[in-house]
Parts: sequence; C-alpha cells; structure tokens
Amino acid sequence: MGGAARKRRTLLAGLAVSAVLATVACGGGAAGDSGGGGIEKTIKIAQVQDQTGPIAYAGLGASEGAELAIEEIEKQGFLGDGVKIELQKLDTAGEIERASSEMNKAMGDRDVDAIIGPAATQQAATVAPLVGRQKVPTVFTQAGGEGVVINDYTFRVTPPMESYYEQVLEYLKDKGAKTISVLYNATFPTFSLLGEKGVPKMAKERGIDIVQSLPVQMTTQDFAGQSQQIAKKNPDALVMLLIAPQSVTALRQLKEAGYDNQIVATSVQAAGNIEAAGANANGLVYPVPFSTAMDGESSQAFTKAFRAKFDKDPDPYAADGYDAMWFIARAIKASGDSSREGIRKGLAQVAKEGFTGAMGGLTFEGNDARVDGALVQWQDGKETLAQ
Amino acid sequence: MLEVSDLHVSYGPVRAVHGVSLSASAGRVTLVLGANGAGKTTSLRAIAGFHKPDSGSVRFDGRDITGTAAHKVVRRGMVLVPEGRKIFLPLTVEENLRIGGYTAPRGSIEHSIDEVYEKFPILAERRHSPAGLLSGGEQQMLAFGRALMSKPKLMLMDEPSMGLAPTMVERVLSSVRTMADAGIGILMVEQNAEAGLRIADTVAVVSRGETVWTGTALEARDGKAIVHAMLGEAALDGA
Amino acid sequence: MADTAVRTTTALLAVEDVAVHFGGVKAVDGISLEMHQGNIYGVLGPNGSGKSTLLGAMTRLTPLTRGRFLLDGVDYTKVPARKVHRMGISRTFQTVRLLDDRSVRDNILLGQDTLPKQTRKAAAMQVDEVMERVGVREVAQLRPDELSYGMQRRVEFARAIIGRPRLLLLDEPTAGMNTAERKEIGKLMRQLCDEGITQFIVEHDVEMMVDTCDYLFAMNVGKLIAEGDPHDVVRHPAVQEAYLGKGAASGA
Amino acid sequence: MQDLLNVASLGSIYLLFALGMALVWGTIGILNFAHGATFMFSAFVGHLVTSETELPFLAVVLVAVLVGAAIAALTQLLAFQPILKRSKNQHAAEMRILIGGIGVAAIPLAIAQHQTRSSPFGFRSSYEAEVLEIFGLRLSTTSAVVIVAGLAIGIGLTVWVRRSRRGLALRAIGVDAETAAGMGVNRTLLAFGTMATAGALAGLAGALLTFQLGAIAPETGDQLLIKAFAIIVLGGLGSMAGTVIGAYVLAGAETLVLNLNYGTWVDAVSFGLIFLILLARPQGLLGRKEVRRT
Amino acid sequence: MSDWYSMNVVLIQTTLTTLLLALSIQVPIRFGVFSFAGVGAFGIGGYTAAIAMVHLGWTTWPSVALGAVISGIVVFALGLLVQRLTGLYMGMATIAFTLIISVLAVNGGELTGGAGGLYGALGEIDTGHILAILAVVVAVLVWTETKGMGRRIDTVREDPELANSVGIDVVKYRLASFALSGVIGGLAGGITTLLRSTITPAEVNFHLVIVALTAIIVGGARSWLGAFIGAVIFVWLPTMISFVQEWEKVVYGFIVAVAAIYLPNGVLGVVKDLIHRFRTRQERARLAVLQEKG
Repeated sequence: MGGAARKRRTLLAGLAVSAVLATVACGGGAAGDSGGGGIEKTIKIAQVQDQTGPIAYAGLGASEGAELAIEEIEKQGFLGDGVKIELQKLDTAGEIERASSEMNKAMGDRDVDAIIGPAATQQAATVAPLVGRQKVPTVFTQAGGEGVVINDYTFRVTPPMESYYEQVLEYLKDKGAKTISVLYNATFPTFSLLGEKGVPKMAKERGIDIVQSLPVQMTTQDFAGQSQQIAKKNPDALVMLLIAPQSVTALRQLKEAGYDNQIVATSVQAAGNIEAAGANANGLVYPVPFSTAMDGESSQAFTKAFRAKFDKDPDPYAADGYDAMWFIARAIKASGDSSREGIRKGLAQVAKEGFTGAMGGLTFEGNDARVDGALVQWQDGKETLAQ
Repeated sequence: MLEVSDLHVSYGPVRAVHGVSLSASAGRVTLVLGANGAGKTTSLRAIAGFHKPDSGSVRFDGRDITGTAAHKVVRRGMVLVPEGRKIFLPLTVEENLRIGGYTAPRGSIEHSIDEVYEKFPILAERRHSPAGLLSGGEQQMLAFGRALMSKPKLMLMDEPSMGLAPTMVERVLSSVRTMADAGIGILMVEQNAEAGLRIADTVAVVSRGETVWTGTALEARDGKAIVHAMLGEAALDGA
Repeated sequence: MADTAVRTTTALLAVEDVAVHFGGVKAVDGISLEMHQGNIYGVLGPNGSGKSTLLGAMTRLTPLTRGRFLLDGVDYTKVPARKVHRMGISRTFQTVRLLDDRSVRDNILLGQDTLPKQTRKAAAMQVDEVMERVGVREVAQLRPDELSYGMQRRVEFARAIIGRPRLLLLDEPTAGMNTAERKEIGKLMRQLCDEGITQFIVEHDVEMMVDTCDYLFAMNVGKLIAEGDPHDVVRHPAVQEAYLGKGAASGA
Repeated sequence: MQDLLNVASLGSIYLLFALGMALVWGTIGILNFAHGATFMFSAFVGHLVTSETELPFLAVVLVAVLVGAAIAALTQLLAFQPILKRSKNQHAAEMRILIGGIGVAAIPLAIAQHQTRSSPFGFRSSYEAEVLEIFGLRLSTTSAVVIVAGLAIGIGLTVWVRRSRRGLALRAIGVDAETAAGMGVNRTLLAFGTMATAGALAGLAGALLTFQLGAIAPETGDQLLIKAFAIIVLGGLGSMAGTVIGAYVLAGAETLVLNLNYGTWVDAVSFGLIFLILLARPQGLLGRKEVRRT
Repeated sequence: MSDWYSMNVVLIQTTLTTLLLALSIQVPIRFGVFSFAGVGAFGIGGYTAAIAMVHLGWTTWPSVALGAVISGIVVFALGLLVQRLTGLYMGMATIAFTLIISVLAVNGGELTGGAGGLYGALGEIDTGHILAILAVVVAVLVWTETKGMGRRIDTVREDPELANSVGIDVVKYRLASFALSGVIGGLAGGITTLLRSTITPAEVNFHLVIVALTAIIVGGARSWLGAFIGAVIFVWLPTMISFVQEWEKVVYGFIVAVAAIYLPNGVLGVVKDLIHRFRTRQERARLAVLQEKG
C-alpha cells in the first residue's frame, strides 16, 4: 500500500520534471546538450560539506575520496570518452545556516547535476526537505541521525551506526561477555539513540546484562567518577559511545581506575581520532564501515589507490566520498542521463541493486545504505580486523 | 620647593582653573583659601598629576613636572591627601598604610608603619579592622599616615577638616602643623579659614579660577580679603 | 521677610524633623523648616554640611532615617521617588545629568514626559519658549557634550522647569558658569518666582545667594544653624563660625 | 571517599582554569573572554612542539606557560588597553572588552581548528602517568599533580593577593583606581603584568589538563569558559578564596548529580545552583558588595 | 535580480531571522538590562512551535504565535525573578536560564525528541511572511526608539536615578523589556525552526548568545537599524570574504576585535555621528559665536 503510493508520487514527480526539462531544452541554447536524457560532457557535482570548523575532517576526507573517484571515472572513461566531472566544494563551516545557504546556491545553479550533502545530521536534516522540494538528487555521507533520508531525492551512502553496531554485541557474545556497562554521550543524537535504545535491545537479544548505563553530556570533560564506578562494577565489557576528545580522556581514566576488561567503541575512533590516547587505546575494538584493514578486494584496491594518490592512509570519510561519487557515476550510467532527474532515477535503480565500493558490498534499504562494515581492533597506532 | 605658575586646567568643556599661581616650601604650611567652586581642588589635582594642565608650569624640587602622571609624581616626593580622604574602606588600617608605602623601599616599610602608629596611636589600636569602621577624624588621620608612608617632601591636602566635628578639626589641623614642623612642606586647601590660618605660614586666595591674593598668614588674618573671598560682599556690610 | 504673614497659610513644603544617616554618618540630623509659595529659598553651608543630602531626601531619592515631608499639607514621605515629580516637585542635579545621545531639545522634553496629559500638551508647546528663556534655542539640535558646561547647566534647568513645577529644587544651578551667566540665571529664577514657581537652592556662591534669595537657611554638620533674611544670615555668628572658624566670627 | 578524591580532581581542573580569569576580572575588572582560547592555544603549541621532539613533563608545561603569558600580554596590549583608553566609563569599557575578547578568541581557535582538523590533540612526552594506590583509593600521578597544583596555586594566589605588595596594589585598584595611582601604583603596568600572569596560569592549566585528560580539542576552552564564569560568580567576584571554594562546590555538585546517575542533568544542576545563589546572594559566597564595579 | 534572489534566498531569510534574534538581545540592553534571556526565548519559541506542529498537528502560524506567547510569558516571569540583579550578574543569571532550557530540551523525552531534537516541522514560510512580521516588530521598536518613549527608555538605561526624578517607573520599563525580548526571541526561534524543519538542544547554546551580541555591538546597540547592520555583516561576511576561505574565522575575529576597539557605538554610531555633524554644522557655528561672547 505504502509502496504503491510512493511509486505513484515518484511517477508524478518524474512527469512534472520531464515537462520542466522539456521547456528548458526548447528555450535555452546552452542547456541544449543537457536535455533529451543524454550524458553531458561536463558533469558538475557540488560537495556541500564542512571544509572548516569543528567537523572539517569529515568534509575534507570526503573531498579526497571523491577526487580519487573522479580521477578513476575519467581515466576509465566510465561515462564515455572525454566526460569530465567537475567537483565544486562549498563549505558549510559547521553551521546550519551556512549549509542551508550553500545548498540553496548549489540547487539554484542549473549546471549542478547532483549534490554530495552535509555530513552533520543537523545540517542534513535541515536541507533534506529542501532538496525534495527543489528536486535535486543529493547523496549524504555520515549524517547518521533521523530526518535525513526522507524523500525520493535524498540518499545516504554511509550506513547509520545502529545498522552495523550489532556485530559489536555479537563479538562480545562470542568472547563470552555476560555483563556490560554503557557509557554514552546523551547529548549527541546518534549516541543517545544507540545508548538508550539500540544497545539495550541488542544486548537483550544475546542474553547480555547491562549492569550500568551512564549518560554524560557534551560538556563533560572529566570521567574519573564514571571510570571508578565502572571499575567497581567491573563488567565483562564496556560499550563506550563518546565523541573524539571525550574518548581519549575516558580511556586514560578507565585505565587509571583499574578497569582492564574489553572496551568497545564507535567509528568516531577511526581516522586517527584515537591516536592521541596512545597506549591506553590498545585493544580497543570498534566497528567501522570502512578500514584499511578490511580484506575485501574492492576495499584493498581503494586503499592502494588512495595511498598512491595522497601518500597517506584513507580514513572512513574518504571512503564515504569515494563511494558517494561512484554511486552518482553508476547512477548516470544506469539511466544514461546526467540531468538531475536522470541521476535521481539512476540512484534509485543502483540502490535497488546495490554495488561494491570502498566499504565493501553496499546494499540499500530504500535510499539508505547498509554495509557489513568491519570490526577492528586498535593496537599501537594500527587497525587490524578484530578476531 | 614647589612653584606653580599661571596654571590653566579644564575638564571637558569646563574651564575650571585659569591663572592659578602657588608656591610652597619645606617646613611651611601654605593655605589656599577660596569659595567652593573656585578651582582649588582642580589646581591641587593638576599639580599632583591627576589632570593634564592646558598651560602653565609646575616645578618641584628644581624640576619641571608639569603633566607628569600621578604615580610618578609620588616617587618624586610629593603626595596628595585627597578631598574626602579616599580611604580604601574595605582594606584594613594597616593595609591602607602599606599601600601608601608602595613606592618606598621594601625594607623601610615596617619602620615607617611604626612611626605612623607613634604619631597616630589611635591607628595602632585599630590596625586590623577595616578602615570603613573608623570615624571621620580617624579616617583623616589614616589619610595622613598613608601619605606619610611614601616619605614625602611635600604634601598636598584637600580640605582635611571637611565634615569633621569642631574638636576633631583642631586635632587634625594641629597634626598638620606637627608634620610641617618636622620639615615637610604643606600646601593645604581649607575651607575653615580661621582654623587654617592659625597653623598657616603663608596664604593664597583663589577666586573663580585665579589667584587673587597672596601674603603671610598674619596679613591675611587681619584683612577683609579672606571674608570677602569666602562669604562675599554682603557678609562685610555689617562688620 | 514678613514672617508672621507667611506662617498663617499652609506651607508649600514642610520639613519635619528630617534625618538621613548613612551608616554612622549623620549627614542630615533633625532638620525642620517650612517653605511658602512664591519665594526663592536658599541653603548655605560648608562642604559636607548635608545640604545636597537634604535636597535628595526631599525628592525621595535618598531614603529617610526619620521625619516627614508635607507638600501642601500632604505627607509624601512614603510616596516613591518617581511619583514626586508628578506631584509638582522637580529638581536639577549637582553634576550635570543629561542624555549624551539626545539633542538639547529632547533632553528638555524629558522633563514633561510623565506628566498628566493636559499638562504635558501645554508643556510641549512651550518648549521653544523655554529654550529661548534659558538661552539654548539656537543650539536645540546639538548634543549636550558639544556644549560648554554652563550651557549644559541651562539645559538641566530647562528640563526642570518645562513641566511648570510648584517647587523647583536647584542643586548648584550656576556652578561652572561665569559672572554674566550667573546674573542671567539669577534673573530667570526671579522671573519664574514671579510666575509662581517656588524655588529651593543649594549653592556655594554666597554672593549670588544673597542677591537672589528671599530667605536663607544655613546648615552645618547636618543641622540647621540659622535662617532668615539673607543679609542677616550671612552675618549670623554661627554662620561665620561655620565658614571661618570661631575667631573670625568675633573678629569680623 | 574515592568520590571526594574525584571531586578534588575535577574541582582542581576547574580551579586551574578559573584562577587566571578570576584574577583579572576581580582586580582590574577585565572579563577576558579570550581566556579559553589562550588556555587551548598554549596546549596546542605544546602539542606542536612535542610532535617535533619528545619533551619531559616540565618542559611541556614551561612552553605552555610562556605561550599563555605571551598571548594574554598581547591581548592586553593590542585590544584591552586601547579599549580602556577609549572608553568613557567603566560600564561601556566592560561591554567592549567582552566583545573584544570574543573577537580575539576566534583567532587562535580558527588556527588550531584548521591545523588539527578539529580532532583532539595531546602531547608526546617522556612522562607517563602512573596510578597510585593508597588505602584502596586510586589516583593517577597526573591527577595528584593537578590537585596539588590547583590547591597550591589557588591558595598561593589567595595569599599573594591578600599579603603581597602587588596583591595589595591590585586590591586597591579594585576599590579606587585613581587614589591607588596617587599612592604610586602604575595601573597600566600592573594590569599588563596581571594579564600576563593570568595568561601564564591559563597556559599552565592547558598543559596540566592535557596531561590529565590525555587530549583536548580546540573547543575545550570554550566549554570551560562558561564553567569558570559560573565558578567566579558563585564564589564571589574579587575573592580568590571564593573562586577556590566555588570550583570545588561546582565539582561537588556535578559529581553528586553524576553519582545519582542523572548525567544529562549536570548542567541544569550547576546552572540552577548559580541561578539560586544569584537570587539569594548576588555577591556570591565570599564576595563583598562594594566590589561590584559595573 | 530574481536569479540573485533565488540563489541567496536562504541568506536573505537568515539575515532576517538573525536580526530578530539580535533584536531580542538588543531590546533589554537598550533598556539598561544586561539580559541574554532572548536566546532562551529562541529555544522556547522554537521548541513550542515545533511541538505544536509535530505533536499537535497545528499549522504554521498558530504554532509560531504560540511559541512567541509562551516565551514572552516565561521570560517575563524570569524578569520578575531576577530584575534586581545588575550588570554582569544579570548576564550570568540569564545565560544560566538559557542553558537550563537546553538541558530541559535534552531531557524532554518524546516531547522534545531528546538529544536528537525535533525534525519534520517544515512550515509554510516565505521571505514575505518574515518581512511582514519583522515590519510589525520594527514598527514597535521604532516607537520605543523615537519621541517620548525613546527618551524615557534612554533615561532608564543611562541614568535610572534621573529617570526616577523625572517620574519614570524604571522597574515597569525593565519588566516590559523582558516581555518584549521574550516575544521577539520566541518569534525568532519559531520562524527559524519552521524554516529549517528541525531544532535540537545543541542549538540553544552560548554560541547563539555570542552571535547575537557581536551583531549588535558591531552594528550598533542603540537602534534596530544597528542590529540590522550587524545581522547583514555577519550573515553575508562569509560569502563576501570567501576568498580567504579557510581563514574566514580569523578574519571574523579580527573584525569583531577591531570593532570593539574603534567603533564604540558600532557602524551605525559612526554613520549617525556623521549625519549629526552634517545636519548641525550651522548650529555648531552659532554655538562657537555664543561661547565666544560668554
């Protein structure tokens, strides 16, 4: 029933847009080559993500990944000979207003065919209804919260954390953990969701007891008290859902409090964010949608290519950008149409089939990606697959 | 010792002083008389470095110190005992004295404090209580003591008897004389002309921003210039 | 002064045993006096004698320790300061207190802003006339900080009279003015008095007080030490003693 | 008992940060909004230096202290002093200093964010924290240093302001700057020195906290700024002893809330506490009424 | 032109909502009340509007109106509570209030959506609507800035004692400023939220206080026009100085600091001074003659 309604809406929207495109094709000379459903010689993709500000790492990483993907696409002639992809980077600077404004500019620019949308949930959730209204296909990376993938034009290539967090609990169960504590940042949307609902549910299913659940705030900087509470209860494992600087402190203070059991964390620890914790982070296990330690063929190939181009290891954000760009390229090829509507159709089609990228095999639930991800263990500055 | 000539001072649009000339010397009390608003306080403040004069000169100890900032003037050996005493009320009596000795060599401070206590025994009794608890007269003593801590050669005093009961006025002014007798130069603005005259050596009368009369205390005590300056024409009519 | 004649009517302002103590300091210590319609009153006294405090207390800005004030026989000791203005008492301040960002004209209009509607309308219409009278009409659009101190004082004066108060309290109205300006202000005060505005002046310039006032009070250390005809008051031994000390009074 | 130790540790962190701010605000009346940025940037420079060469504990602290003092001194010289010179009155100056501080703070923050891509940073040092166990209580050496440093500097500064010549001069300035100048106090110079001292304290706090927490992020300074603001108001502006007590009271209240497992209510409780204190006793726990200079 | 408009529609709308927010802080400051409760009102208004839309299924404008009314009432009540505080103490209390609002939002469960906030509250708002509301708000503010009302408010701010002596009920004016600030802040919050469709607790924070405050101070604190100038500068600055790219925040800090030092009355103050000097050149010449005579 819901599916039928949705199909009809898509169809109507499609019709409306083809009508618009038809008029554009007739009226404008410059837009001539974009009409009629072909692939343009130059495809313009806007990346509206943080290049500066507190989460600049996500946007900067994605840029690098996307650039690598473009290089490969062009070299392979994936979209036909001489087809160029132009990547326009627009900085959201960690601000919702900026995200909204830059998105609007990108949407207002008729040359922009698709958008790689903001990485912060708040920014993404703000612009999601707009892209639906303006009918611009947008692929989000990260942005793991609710309210992002809400219409036919919104896609997300990074799976939400709770979708691949199960394997953590599975891992703990395998290791024979009976009791766990949860330490989570309750003011960070993803973690509050996971800490309050996700993890308890997953644990219950596996017969693991949660003996402690300790919410903290974004402003919490000292974890001495919590660490001692945890050490006192001494659970078999600790699920630690904290933002990057908090994790570094908590790991140190947990060690100091004498807690030596297994600690599992989140993908926030990836991209070298845990490096500052030094030896305290040894043995830490966390799930990631991508890691250089992943042994899948496509992941390995990506890592290799990335190292060759940038002379450093790719982080998960680079994988995001890479897969997002390939997602769009595949969509163009699938529909054979680089117009906005063509890309949207293509994205929907590719999503239905799934594809293999840096993160391994991507499947989609609606427009929302799912990956198996990998469980990695941090040891002396390196990620290895957790056994 | 101090030579002030043709001082002009204004703050903002107000030309408060235009043509004040004064002088003071060691061991002598120079009394500045004049009605309220005549520009006495402004002159003292300009001499002590709290206001930059528009023109005129201030020479002290043979050096031109016109426009020198207040915190430097103190180091030269001239200190102002301000109108209304301006005691640091939340600080204790002894702390007030210590801050007075801010420019003095560290080693001499304890000794100076003892000297002040000797001069004003009432302060010694209250040394650890907040200065705000002192009576008006005691606060004036403290203001003197605080100024003495910097070992001044010259003290500028702005209405030391203001708001004090008559018996206290006597005590305050006699201690001024004592300080002068110890060799310190005093330039004092005082509204209580009679009491002031009793301890003064020389007198300058300032009226509406200018020096209008100078002479010895003896001459002043006799003349009607003083009464005129203070209370105006009408006060003389019946005399 | 026709003393007996004045006493037969109710005083415009009666001060009954008023005291203002700040902590241990008795700034005003038991003052009683009366002022009657249509006169200019002045109060003399050396610095710190409590004159300005008394004036502050009359407007209720300074809280009383004891005593009471009666305006036309009505006790307003408990009335909040902001309502005193509406009762017909207005004042100027010892230091100029004007709005720096507002024009002279605006500053003057402030004096009638909270009056009853009728009075306000009438007052607003007279603003040009008032500016003319105090001599600031030509600079109506300037801001106070562009004016000389004397001019600023005139603006204060104008603000105080625009609402046509019954009692005008003036705290050093001529400080910072030159002789000619003082004369002008004195003349204006007399005119206003003839128009029925009773005035109470705190002023240091004794000469001006004697010239301008109908009746003088003298204060020292918070107490009233003399009152009466201005010429008598300045010659009063207690007054001369307060100003000059004991010897001078007898010697003069 | 262990909780008390935690309170002492958390309180000392707050205290180290708040002391410098309390010193300048309570004496020379400057509410320095760049204090958080000074704190962060000192640690950041320490991070930069140690990523070149590994340094011992004290050397890192020294670097941070010097950087902190330099930043604060520059802020005073280039921003606050010109503002004070150009302001008609204390009230106007206060507002402009607040804004000036916000502007100044944005600069080091942007630089650090740019360089680190906003990821947390720490020190590479030959120093390794160890855990001491005494009577079943656990305490890391860094925590011990932080507690000792916090208490020692807190008490030391309280005594210094109360007893020393310069401390006395600072208090005198707080009461009546002009009369103090008449006693020979060079206000400008003293203000400059005080700001530099406060900056050095910020630097010290930056280094110690980075050791204690393992790493801080560029934004850490801003979060502490609000807490410090609260602590100073809580303890009473102008009272160093009040600041010391305020820091531990706030830490105690927060720890209590945490132990009752209302982690997400921590801020509400601490700010609620401050709200109540302001209503009941606006001058703070130990503040004097006259000190207010707004 | 219309192309330019559609490219920049978000910036234009943001300018207008930022202006509303800045006004909610500016109003109390203009009354001499150092209150930042307007930012708390922003949160209350935003949440109320979103709750009305999401949970109650209300339409856009009743939701916004409800938000404005409720925040007006709450902030007025806060005013009753804190009105005797002065200066920065008032600032601290109202910041505490704002941060408590944010904590309440985190712990509001289903009603407020917890840490994730509320989403999906997309209202039917276009630039014309915001302009219309703003026009009403500005009309009210112009009334409070000019003629007798403006004079009286200036007096309440500059000299409460003088205000009392000319018969102005200072307390009443101050309380009114709380209510006005609450309503304007509530409007800003409601409109911003329904424009974006989301609101989260993280938004109602200290950062928002700083945005509003810097806009007012740089633009001019004495008139709505100053807030407008400030809003334009800070919303458009990033696009105008985008050539500095990654150093944008550094430039921002620099501009704020320079404004604090050199523009005590903001950009508007400079303009007004120039206009005043031009308009009164004749009077000033007359004055010179007048004073020459005197």
